[in-house]
Parts: sequence; structure tokens; C-alpha cells
Amino acid sequence: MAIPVVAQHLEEPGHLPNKGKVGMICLIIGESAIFSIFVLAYLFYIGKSQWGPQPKEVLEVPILNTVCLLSSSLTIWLSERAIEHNLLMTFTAWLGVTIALGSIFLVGTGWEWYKLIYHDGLALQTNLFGTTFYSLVGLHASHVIIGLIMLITLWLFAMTGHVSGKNSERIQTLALYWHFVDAVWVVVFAVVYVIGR
Amino acid sequence: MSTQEQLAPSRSEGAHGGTGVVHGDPVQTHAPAHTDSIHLPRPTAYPIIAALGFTLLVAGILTHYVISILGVCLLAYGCVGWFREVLPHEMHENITVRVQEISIASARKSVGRLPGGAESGGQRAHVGVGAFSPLVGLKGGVAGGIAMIFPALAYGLIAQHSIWYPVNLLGGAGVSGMTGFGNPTMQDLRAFHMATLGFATIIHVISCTLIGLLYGSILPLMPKHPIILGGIIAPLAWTGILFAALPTINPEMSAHISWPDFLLAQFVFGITAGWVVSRSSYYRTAKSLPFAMRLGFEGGGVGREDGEDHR
Amino acid sequence: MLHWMLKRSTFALRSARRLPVAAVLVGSLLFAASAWAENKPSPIPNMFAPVSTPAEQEFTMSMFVLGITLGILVVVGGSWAYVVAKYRSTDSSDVEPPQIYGSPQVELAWTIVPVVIVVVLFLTTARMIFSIQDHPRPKNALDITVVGHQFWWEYRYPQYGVVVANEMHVPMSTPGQVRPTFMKLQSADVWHSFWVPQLAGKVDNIPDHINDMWIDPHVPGVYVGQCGQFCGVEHAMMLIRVYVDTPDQFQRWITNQQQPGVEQPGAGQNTPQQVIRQQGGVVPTALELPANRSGAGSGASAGGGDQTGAGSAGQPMNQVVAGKQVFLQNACINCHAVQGTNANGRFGPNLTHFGSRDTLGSGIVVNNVDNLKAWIRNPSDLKEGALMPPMQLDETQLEQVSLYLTSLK
Amino acid sequence: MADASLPIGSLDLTPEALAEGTFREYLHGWVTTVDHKRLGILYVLYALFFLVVGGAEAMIIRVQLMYPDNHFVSPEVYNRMFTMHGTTMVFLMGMPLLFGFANYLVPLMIGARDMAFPRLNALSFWLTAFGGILLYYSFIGGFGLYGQGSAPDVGWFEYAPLTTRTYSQGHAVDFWALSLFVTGWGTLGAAINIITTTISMRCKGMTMMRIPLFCWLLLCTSALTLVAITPLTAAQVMLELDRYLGAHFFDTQAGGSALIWAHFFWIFGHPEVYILVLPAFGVANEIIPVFSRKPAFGYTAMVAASVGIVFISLGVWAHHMFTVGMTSAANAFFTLSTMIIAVPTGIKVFNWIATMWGGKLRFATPMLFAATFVVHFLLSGLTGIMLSASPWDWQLHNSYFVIAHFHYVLVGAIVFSMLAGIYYWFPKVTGRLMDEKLGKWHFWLFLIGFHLTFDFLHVPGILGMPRWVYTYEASRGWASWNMIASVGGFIQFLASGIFVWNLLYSGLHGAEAGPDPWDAWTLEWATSSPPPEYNFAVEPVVASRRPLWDLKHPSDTDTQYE
Ligand code: HEA
Ligand code: HEA
Ligand code: HEC
Ligand code: CUA
Ligand SMILES: [Cu+2]
Repeated sequence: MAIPVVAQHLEEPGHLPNKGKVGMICLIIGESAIFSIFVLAYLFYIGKSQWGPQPKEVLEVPILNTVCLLSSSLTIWLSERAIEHNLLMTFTAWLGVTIALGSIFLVGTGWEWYKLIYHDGLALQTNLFGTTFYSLVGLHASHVIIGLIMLITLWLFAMTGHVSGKNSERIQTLALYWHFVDAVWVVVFAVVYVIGR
Repeated sequence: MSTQEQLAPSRSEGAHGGTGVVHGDPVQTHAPAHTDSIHLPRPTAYPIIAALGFTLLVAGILTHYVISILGVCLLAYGCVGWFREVLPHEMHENITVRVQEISIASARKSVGRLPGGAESGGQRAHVGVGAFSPLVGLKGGVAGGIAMIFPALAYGLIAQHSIWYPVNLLGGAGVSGMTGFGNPTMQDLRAFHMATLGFATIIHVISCTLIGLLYGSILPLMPKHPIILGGIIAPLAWTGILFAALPTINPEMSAHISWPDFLLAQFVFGITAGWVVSRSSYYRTAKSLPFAMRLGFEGGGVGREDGEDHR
Repeated sequence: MLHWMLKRSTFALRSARRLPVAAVLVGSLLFAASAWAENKPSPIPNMFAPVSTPAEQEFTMSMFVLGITLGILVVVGGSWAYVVAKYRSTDSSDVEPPQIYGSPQVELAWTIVPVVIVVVLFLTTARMIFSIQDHPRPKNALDITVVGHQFWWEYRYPQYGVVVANEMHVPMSTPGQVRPTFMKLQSADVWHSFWVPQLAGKVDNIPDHINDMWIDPHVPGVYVGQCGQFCGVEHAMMLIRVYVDTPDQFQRWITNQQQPGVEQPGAGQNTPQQVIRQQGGVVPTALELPANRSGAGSGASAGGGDQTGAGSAGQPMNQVVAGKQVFLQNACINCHAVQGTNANGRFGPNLTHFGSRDTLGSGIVVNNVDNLKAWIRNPSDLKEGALMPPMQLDETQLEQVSLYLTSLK
Repeated sequence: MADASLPIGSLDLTPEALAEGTFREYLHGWVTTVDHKRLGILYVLYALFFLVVGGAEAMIIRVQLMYPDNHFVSPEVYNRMFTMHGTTMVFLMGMPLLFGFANYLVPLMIGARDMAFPRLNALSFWLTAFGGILLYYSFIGGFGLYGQGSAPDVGWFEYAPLTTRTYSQGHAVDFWALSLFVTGWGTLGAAINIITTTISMRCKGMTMMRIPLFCWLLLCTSALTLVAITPLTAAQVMLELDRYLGAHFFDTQAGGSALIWAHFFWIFGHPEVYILVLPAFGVANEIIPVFSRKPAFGYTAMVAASVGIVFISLGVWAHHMFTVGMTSAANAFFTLSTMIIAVPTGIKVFNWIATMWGGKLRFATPMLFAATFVVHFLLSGLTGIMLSASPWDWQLHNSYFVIAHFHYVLVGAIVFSMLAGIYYWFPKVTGRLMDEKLGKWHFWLFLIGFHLTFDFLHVPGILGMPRWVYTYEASRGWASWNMIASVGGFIQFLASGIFVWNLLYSGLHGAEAGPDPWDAWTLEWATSSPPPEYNFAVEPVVASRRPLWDLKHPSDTDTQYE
């Protein structure tokens, strides 16, 4: 009589990927598609504005912003590592730095927009450049905001002592999102400030 | 009993994120009276509240901003509630397991077999697995492809005084528009063109590989006269089809082609490829099987020596 | 080809007993192809009755693809029918059939065969695409700019300085006298699509994009089609009429169109057919003129157009002159142009030679005084959602302006 | 082996909570539920409701087109009808139906206790539900507040610039864009959930190459959803930016492009049709083997073909745009990529036929639907190939031939397959069998109606009848074909009535089904009908693709052969 494979030879359920991470990766894939469409629209409309300010005339390359945002990817990675080793203080500190860097980025973007709107007279309605610029950069900024809200919540929990090494998987999932936001900025930066200018 | 080993009870290691953890001792397979309880996520109204909030938020754009404000409030309420539902610990409810034996059995007790499976590679059902290899077909295709170059070039050289003639015809086939080869003159056809050479090579390689693979998989299905089938009948058939269809596919090519010579080249291909394929061991195995089994649609059972499985 | 297809289809019928599907579909396609495939003007815009090179090539293409797919249908559908018929079983014995998991070599075979078929199909299609789309434009070709508007068509003849609406005239093109027509397709507002199946496949009129298309009809007559892209309420009533004239008829027509609009006394009672004959146009043969839509008041019956409005026969000239005044003093001129007057609106159809048209409202009804009155009284009666407002004229004004417009030959 | 018994489920038809609760509590139970089975049922009921609504709209269309020059409804109403019909059927019927099936079945089939994210699951459903309600609210609310406009009326693909403020005043377009924006997030959530469940929640021994084909196809569908629904969401955001904030994405007067909307829509739209059809394949892949008494032929090839379809289908969208004036090279490219899809789909069709070959086919109602699904799909695929030959498509585009093509898939293949699924899994869900006699009536009437309608609609297409026309002239020669099609439509309506009756009747009075009425092989049949909240009292462990086959034939298990 044939004896079927016995259980020991089978894969252990523990080998299945963490569902939080899988879910987050799926979300990121979906979001990337959204961004691609906006990027495509941006690329398609480069140079097609019929009137109003052109990118060359008004855009300045936001070096500081970019540096801040990209380095925040590093800091959040450091905090991920810290929590994995259950170093709560380090974790909280690096998380704080990440939040600070993200906030600087947001303020910088706000400042840039302020200048564009009140100084250069470029609004969403002005021309195709305005339309695509504000929507693409705004889309990214809205993701930064959502990310920041979540990071701040996490930070508050950490400060009140509700976080421990056991949560590190969830924190990594959140960090994944933040990495994604940073990576998207690279694309947005390339498209808006390098190709588009 | 194999049953128990196979669907052996197990204790979950929490890999399911707390949604379905079995508590208690390892379950006894033969103990229907076990009364464990299982944790399932607790029903919650927060998702529906959040969904309603989001919808109202959007609906406000369409109607009145007050509705949006209401939506935002609901959304925030839903999110916070949801958050507290999963943090710090996921809320769950205990469901008591009320085991009742479920018997899984089929009235269909035995499984039909077709004889002769042992030769087909020892499988009950994957006909040809292990024995059949697409490589054979590939080899046949390559061999045929190389072989047919000679009659084709010879034809070009003898009849048209240029080995580029057949190359240009083939290369211009699908690409008359792309290579700017509309309405070619004889001069054009005899001269050397890099583009058509490239296209011709691609077309030749792809089609020879494909047809070779096809030979590799189909000839063993009809193993009686491989050379007649693969070498003569098949090339005749596709030349006939091409003859009928080429005026539509590519009128220029059809106007310049010499069909007898074309057919000759096809025979060379067919015979070579057919010969290579028919030397493979799989081909020889397949010879002894009935057709439907060669096809792999039917039978090909493992002829197990004992009658145990034919209860 | 047809014969062969017919044979195949009866084969399909027999072999596939449980394939009513195939039979019906194949049958009706063949029916459609053969029953109406008369390559001449027809009120049925049948793509299987082409009279112009692009349409003919598309027809060849379609027969080729149809042939191949029918072959596939017969083989695959046939084996389906065979399996379903052969292996249905009411046997309730306790034996399971042999368990087969797969077979690499048949699977390989039925992957490669479709690949080969696809390659053949693709090569053919590609050649057809290039030969239709990238057709070189001969020097003597006629140029027309076709502008889609919400629910009507504007045709500009840049070589002649002529602008007409809704009824397009092109010369016929014969092997002896090749004169294809090349069109530039544009849109004034939303997305439309120009489609006259017997002449060529459709090409879209897109606001931000100019498209090209060409035809070289061989048989004179009137060809119908309609807008092929949803463009608003009256998309259904955005009809197309293409008049294919012999070269000298075309010459006479275009010369007349180049003249400014002059009202011709007493012409109001002419039937459309007479009008066309006077203009040197071709009388539509197999073509019925559109019937009156209900909702329009009284009026001419289908196909005839031989009754005209009561009292219109032999109208004194002064009615027409009065009508001209009505036209020029109302908002009409904001939207409509009549060359030779100060009406030069661009929003609505050009009315310079309105009287020489067979139909009004982009082909929805016969052009006669009654229908015209009904139209001007309230365009939405005939064409709900048309972008011309009801002009609030009284009955005498209506009569006068209608007489004036029909007199513009 | 007759009493091979397993403690993996329990028969518990009336939990006390339910039996004793008031109606209010009962309702409360449904709205707060996070149980994948209940949500699955909700999805399916919701979809069936909208099948009726969309079907009613289709009937209005068919009545209107029955005669030439008909005046049953005004052009404005007609335009609303087909727009809402298309939108409803695709977004509120098709997708919820497939997610309903996925929700109910995927965890059961892979031996899990619930979806990966049960609360997200609830959120997804309710977003879909409220989005649909918002869309239908446009019939009343669209008019009431802002004067012009009512339900969306510019076709289900909402081509720009007809959707700009200039040409569509009122809020019809906004209702379309925003309510589908809402359902879009629901869809995305559901897709994420299904993917994560299949990847991370499998029971022991359930390797990826052992999950039932249905799960594979839903995995593929969900993956496609991730990258296909989101472009639509993005495009809708742009459209609303245009309409509310004065942006110029699709505003042709300010240099915006109408074409780019078309591209964005079809980048979504084409994968969308495969999103709809892949689950239909999945259902067929479960039913055909069971009723042929053979395993699915070529499992690996089926998986490969499905994955192949996912990738290829991302690169073919412009076959909906052959007439927009692309370059000839682009037309050729999209012709090729479109035709290539025939290869993996062909593999599927052949494999289904091979699965039935040599089997013992039992034509119960599920199998009737599943077997005809195969031919319908074959035929509609072949008309698809005709459309993909772009020169012919220049003629056929936007004609009734296209209508016939896609209804052949959407109704003949997808609806047929989904109905097969409903007949097949109804006993699992309710514990009762559906009535066979009514089922056969339903099948034959629906089949006849379907063929009368959609076989004959190919013809007016060839005779030059464009779609979206609220009426046509008698002289065009389209009248008789439309008459036949309308009659067919009414027969479908009748048949659907029988179906609804069958659902209600069998739900209450059907024969007891028992856990495994079809003698099937996947895990969902290893637990009671209906399954308990926790699906399996003990987590199952499997060793092959057909765990129940192994149980039923312990001396001849699959494990040795895979
Ligand atoms: C689920 C739905 C579904 C599915 C599965 C398909 C499948 C296919 N469709 Fe269809 N299609 C739609 C839904 C669907 N379609 C809809 C809704 C529209 C219209 C949208 C609108 O305008 O509103 C549309 C429109 C549409 C168009 C645009 C028409 C136009 O507007 O001009 C085209 C053109 O190429 C097309 C082609 C195809 C092809 C090639 C397939 C292929 O996938 C078919 C492949 C299958 C087979 C070929 C059969 C099996 C294969 C074999 C037996 C192998 C052997 C065969 C060969 C070698 C050919 N479809
Ligand atoms: C899954 C998708 C799907 C389904 C199932 C259907 C089903 C049907 N469709 Fe639809 N259709 C589309 C998707 C679908 N359609 C799309 C996307 C469009 C394009 C829209 C656009 O261009 O914008 C379209 C367009 C479309 C048109 C073209 C309109 C036009 O362009 O002018 C037509 C015309 O005949 C039509 C007809 C039908 C018919 C007769 C059915 C029938 O099969 C319907 C049968 C179903 C029923 C009849 C169910 C009703 C059941 C009941 C009412 C229960 C009864 C209950 C009791 C008695 C208790 N459809
Ligand atoms: C607001 C602009 C507008 C005004 C004012 C207007 N029209 Fe029109 N008219 C149109 C449009 C737009 C059409 C095309 C309608 C269609 O076919 O959908 C049209 C069509 C017509 C046609 C049919 C043309 C054809 O070729 O079929 C006639 C005749 C006509 N108008 C006459 C008049 C007269 C007479 C007046 C004044 C009393 C008038 N119009 C005022 C916009 C206008
Ligand atoms: Cu113009 Cu439809
Ligand atoms: Cu498509």
C-alpha cells in the first residue's frame, strides 16, 4: 500500500512570507502604477504649454529637499535595525530624525509652491506645466504626508513605551512604505527637475 | 492509515498573524470529541464606518461640502477605531469548535487504466514525461534548416545567378513595407541587402526551430512512416497552403517565387528533420502505443504488477 | 473563397452536432457577406461590398482572417463537439477513468501551431496596414478637409476654396483616370469618426490631432455611413453621405459651389432628384432617401421627396427676398454662412448652396420646404439635442426663410 | 475506506447566536462581519443585484433598438442606459462577482481560516458597495442639485473631451469618475488581500504548484488588478482636477490631449477584460475536471499560460485605438501583441478539451454551463482575432460586431462560467442543492436567448451599424437582426427570472447537500456545508493537488505522480 508523503517533508508554514510585507509590496506595486500614469502625463506634456511660465524660467532644483528626503531612507533603516536588536532608545532617536528630515522636505516643498504661486504666478490652472507639475509633485507630497502621519504615530507610541522588538516586523512594513516614497522622489526629481527643465 | 498521515493535524505556529491560531494540545486524530476553541478576528463596525466616511467625503464633492465634513469625521472615527482594534493586540473572539465527523469517501472506488504504460516512461499519467524531450525536435529543425539552405542557394545561383535572390525574397517577405522593398526589380532581388539578409536569417531561424519542434512532438504521434509524413506530406501540405495564401500574405514574393524549387527545398528540410527526429529513442518507444495514448489524451497507465490497485 | 467557406461551414454543421453556435454564426456571416455583397451604391453600408481600394483591401483581409479562423473553429470546435458527444456518460459504475495529467509533446504541439498561425496572420496584416496606411499621394489627388462638429460634417475643398456641409462630393477614380481623394480629418469640438464602410475603414476626427485617410471609389453613386465615435446626444443622427460623381459631373458641381449663393426664383418646388440632375450630380440609384422621422410635422414621404410644401410651387420672387431679409436679420447669421451675404457664422453648417442638397440635418430627412420649416421651427423635433436653438419665427417668416434657403442652389 | 473520517470540519448549521438573535442582531452580524465567507456572500449578492439592474438597462436598450425609428426612450435616456449598463456590468457586477468567489473560496481552497487581512476585506466590500450606491444616486441626485445632467451618459470609457466642463455640464461625469474612484480603492484592497492570502496563508504542504488552478487564476487576476485599476484611478483624479480645479490634462482647448485619456483608459481597460475573464477560467478549471472525473490536463502549462496572459495583456491596449491614427508601425506592433494572446489562451482551450477527453462527462447544470463556456470563449476569441487584424478593425471598430464580440466573452464566457460556479458552490454555501430541473430550464433558455441575441448582432456590425445609436433608419437593413437580438434578450431575461427563482427556492427548500455533493477533490469540500466560521477545525495538511482524491483513493494517491 502506498504511503503518501509524510508531514515532515513538507514545507513549514513558518517559511511563508510575512503577510504584512506581502501586502505592503502589493500596495507599492499598485501605487507605482498610479505614479507611472502621472509621470507619463508629465513627460507627454513637457514643452506643450501654450502660455504662462515655462519650467526653465521658474523651477529651481531643490537640492536640500532631495538630500533630506533621501537621507531619511538611511535613518529609517538605522531605526529598523535598532528595533530588531531591541534598542529602543536608538530606535526612537533615528525615527525622530527621519520625521524631522521628512518634515523639512515638506516645508521645502511648501515654500517652493508658495514662491511659484505668489511670485511666478504659476497655478494649477495656468497652463499644462502648472497642471502636471502640481499634480505630480502634489501626489508625491501627499504620500509624504501620509507617511509622516504614520511615522509620527509610531514615534508617539515609542515615546510612551508601547513599542518593543516584537513589533519589528510591522515597523519594517511601515519602513518599506517610506522607502517607496523616497524612491518615487528619485523618479519625480529626474522627471521634473532634470528631464523637464 | 495513510489518511491520518496525510491530513495530519497540526498546531499552528502563529504564522497566520493571529487570525487562526489553534490552541490547546495537539489534536487527536481519532478524537472527535475535542472541544477546542479557535480565535477568529472579532466582528467590527469600523471598516464599514470608514468606508462610509470615505464615500461621503467623495460624495460631498458632488453635492455639498457639509457632507464631506461629515465624511471626514466618520473616516477619522473609523480609522482610529480600527487602529485600536488591532493594536496593541488584535481583538478576537473565541469560537468553540464543535466537531462532527465528516466522512470523505467516493462511491467510485477504482480507477481505470489503460495498458502499456510501463513503456511510456513509467508514469501513470504524464505521458511521455522523462522520455520526450523537445531537444530532439530542436535538433531536427536545426539540421533541416541547415540542409535546406543548400538547395535554396543552389537554385538562386543556377536559375537567378545570385545567391542573394532567395535571401531577398524571404527577407522581403513580411517586411516589404519596413525595408522599403515595395515592388522590387530583378536587379534589386539579385543585389545584396543587409536588411533583408538580417530579416531572412531571423525568419529562417524562427520558422525552422518552430517546425522542428513541431516535428519532434508530432512525428512520434504518427510513427508509421516518418519520412513520408514528415518529409513529403507535411512539406507538400504547407507548400500548398502557402501557394494559396501567399498572394494575400505577400504578393511580391508570390510573384517571384519558383514553386517547384521552393518545394524541393521544403522536401530537403522535411526529410532531414524527419530523419533526425525519428532516430530519437522516444520516437521508437511511442511506436508501440495506440494513437490516443500517444496523443497523451488517454491512458498510459502504469502497469503495476500486482492487482492491488484494481480492487 | 465563398464556395470554399460554405463547404467548410456545412462540414462544421455536420461534425458539430452540438455546435448550433458555430452554425448560426457562420451561417449569418456568410449570409451577410453574400446576400448584400453588391459592389455598388446601396442604402446598406455593407463593408463586404467595397467599391474603393482601401475597402477592397480590407475586404480581402477580412476574408483571409475569416478563412483562417473558420479553419480553427472547425478543428477546435469540432473536437469539442466530438468530446462532448463521445464521452458523455450516464454510467454510474464505481470506476474512475484513467487519470491523465498532461503530455508535454501535445502541449508543445498546440503551442507551436498557434504561434505559426499568428506569424502568418501578422505578416499579412502588417503588409495590409502598410499598403493602406502609407499609400503615396499622387499629385493630382483631390484634397478635402473633413471637420467633425457635434452632429454634422463640414467639408473643405482647399484646392477650390469651397466649403460645404453634410454632403460630400468626390470624383470617381477609374484605372483610366486615377484621381483618389485624400482627406485630412479634424474635429471642431469632440471626438468623431468618419466611416463610410463601402469606401474605407473609419478614421477618427480628434480635436488635438489631424488624421489622414484616402479613398478612390470606382463606382459612381451615393454612399452612406455615419459617425463612428460617441460624440454626444445625437451621435446616432450624425450621418454621412458621399456622392461619387463622374469626373465632369464633379467638375460642374465644384464650379457651381465656387459661386456665391444666389437665390433662384421658383426653384423651391424642385424635387431633390431634379436638383441633382441640374447640378450634374448622380441620381442615387439604389439609395432611398431617409424617411421622415416622426416628430417632424407633416411632410414628404420616404424616398419620394416629390411633394413639396403647400403653396410653394411658383412662389413669387418676393417671398424669397423676404426670406432673405428674415435670415439676415435674425441670429441665423451668427452661426451660418451664406457666401455673398454678410452671413458668415462658423458654428453651424455653411448654407451657401443649401438648396442643392438632398437632405438636411446631416442626412436625417429629405430636404424640402416642409421639413425645413419643421427644422427651423424647432430643430429638436427632428433631432433632439441638435445644437441649433428653436428660432421663434412666426409661420410666415418660417415659410419665407425656408423658401429662401431652398432657393440657394 | 468507506468511512474515512476526518475531524477537519463540523456540521453546525444553526449557531445558537443566530438562532436566538433578533433580526436586528442578525443584520448587525452581517454589517460588522469580517468573515471571508460572509463577505463573499455579500459580494455575490451585491453582484447579482446589479446583474438584474444592468440587465434591466440592457432590456431597455433592446426594446429601443427593436424597431427602426423607435421612440421608446429619448436619446438622452438611451445614452444613460448604455453607459450605466456598461459601467454597472463591468464594475458593479463583474468585479464584485469575481471577488465574491475569491473571498469565499480562496481561503477554503488553500486550507486557511480567513483572508490575510479580514478587516481590510470588509472595508473593500463596503467601499465597493457604497461606490455603487453613489453611482446610482446620480439618477436622482445628479439632477436635483445642479440643474443639468443626471446619470453618466457618455459611454463607459468616457472619452475626452466630451467629458470636459465645456461639453458635459452638470455632474454626470463627476458621478462616474468619483464613484468608480471609490470602488477602485475597494478593488485594490480586495486584490491585495487575495494575493497576500494566497502567498502567505497556505496550509501545510500547499506549495504554490499545488494550489488549485482557481487560486492561481485569482492570483493572476489580482496581480493584474494591482497594475490595471490604479491607472484608471490616476486618470480619474486627473479628470476631476480638470473639472473642479481647472487643470488642463484633457482640455483640448488649452493644449491638453484627448488621445492621452484614451491611452490611459485602455491601459486600464484592456487588462480589465482579462481581470474579468481569468476568474471565469478559474471556475471552469475547477468544474470541468470534477465533472469529467479527471485532473486538469497540463496544470503547469495552465499556470504558465495564465501568467503569460497577465504579462502580454499589459502590452496590447492600443488595439482599442487602431483608428485614432497611430503610425503604421504602431498599428502593426499592437496587432502582433494582441494576436500573441491567442497562444496562451489557446493552450487553455486545448487543455480544457483534453481534460474532458477520455473522461466520464456528467452534465449536471454546472457542467452544462462550464462546457458551453469553452465554445463560447473559443468563438469570441476568434472574433477577437478578427478585430485584432487592424485593417479589418478599421471597419469593425465601434460597430455592432465589437458589441457582439465582447458580449460573447462577457456573457457567453464570463456570465456562463460564473453561473456554473454558482450552481457548483451553492451547496457548499447553503448546504442545499440547487434544483436540477429549474437549472436545466435556466441553462437552455439562457443559451438560446444568448445565441439569438449575440450571434445575430455580428451581422448588423458588418452591415455598418455603429454602436451607441439610439435609433436607425429602416432602409439600412439592420431591423430584422435587431429584432432577433431583442427577442433573444427577452429570452435571457426570462431565463434569469428562472434562475433567481431557483436561487430563492433552493435556498429554502433544496435537498440537503452534505459536505461533498459532487465527489470533488479540493479542500473546500472537506468541511461541512456551510463551513463553520473557522473553516477547518484542524488545519489540513496536503500532499498533492487533489487532497481529497488522495483521501478517497488511499491506495492510488496523486502524490506519487506529480
Ligand atoms: C473578458 C473579456 C474579453 C476577452 C477575454 C477578450 C479577448 C480578446 N479580445 Fe476583446 N474586447 C472586450 C472584451 C474581451 N476581449 C471588450 C469589452 C471590448 C470592447 C470595449 C469597448 O470598446 O467598449 C473588446 C474589444 C476588442 C478589440 C477592439 C475592437 C474595437 O473596438 O475596435 C479587439 C481588437 O483587437 C479585441 C481583441 C481581442 C482578442 C484578440 C482577444 C483574445 O484574448 C482572444 C484569444 C482567444 C482565442 C484566439 C481563442 C482560443 C485560441 C485558440 C483556439 C488558439 C488558436 C487560435 C489562433 C492561432 C488564432 N477585443
Ligand atoms: C459583463 C458585462 C456585460 C453583460 C453581462 C452584458 C449583458 C447584456 N448586454 Fe451589454 N454591454 C456591456 C457589458 C455587458 N453587457 C458593456 C461594457 C457595454 C458597452 C457600454 C458602452 O458602450 O458604454 C455594453 C453595451 C451593450 C449594448 C450596446 C449599446 C450601444 O452601444 O448602443 C447592447 C445592445 O444590445 C447590450 C446588450 C446586452 C444584453 C441584451 C445583455 C444581456 O445578456 C443581459 C441579460 C441579463 C439579464 C436580462 C439579467 C436580468 C435579470 C433579471 C431582470 C432578473 C429578473 C428577475 C425577476 C424576473 C425576478 N449591451
Ligand atoms: C446657435 C447657432 C445657430 C443659430 C442661431 C442657427 N443655427 Fe441653423 N444650425 C446650427 C447648427 C449647429 C446646425 C447643425 C445641426 C445638426 O445637424 O446637428 C444647424 C443646421 C441648420 C440647417 C441644416 C443645415 C444642413 O446642411 O443640414 C439649416 C437649414 C439651418 N440651420 C437654418 C437656420 C436658420 C434659418 C436659422 C435662423 C432662423 C438658424 N439656422 C439659426 C446652428 C445654428
Ligand atoms: Cu460624431 Cu458621433
Ligand atoms: Cu482589449
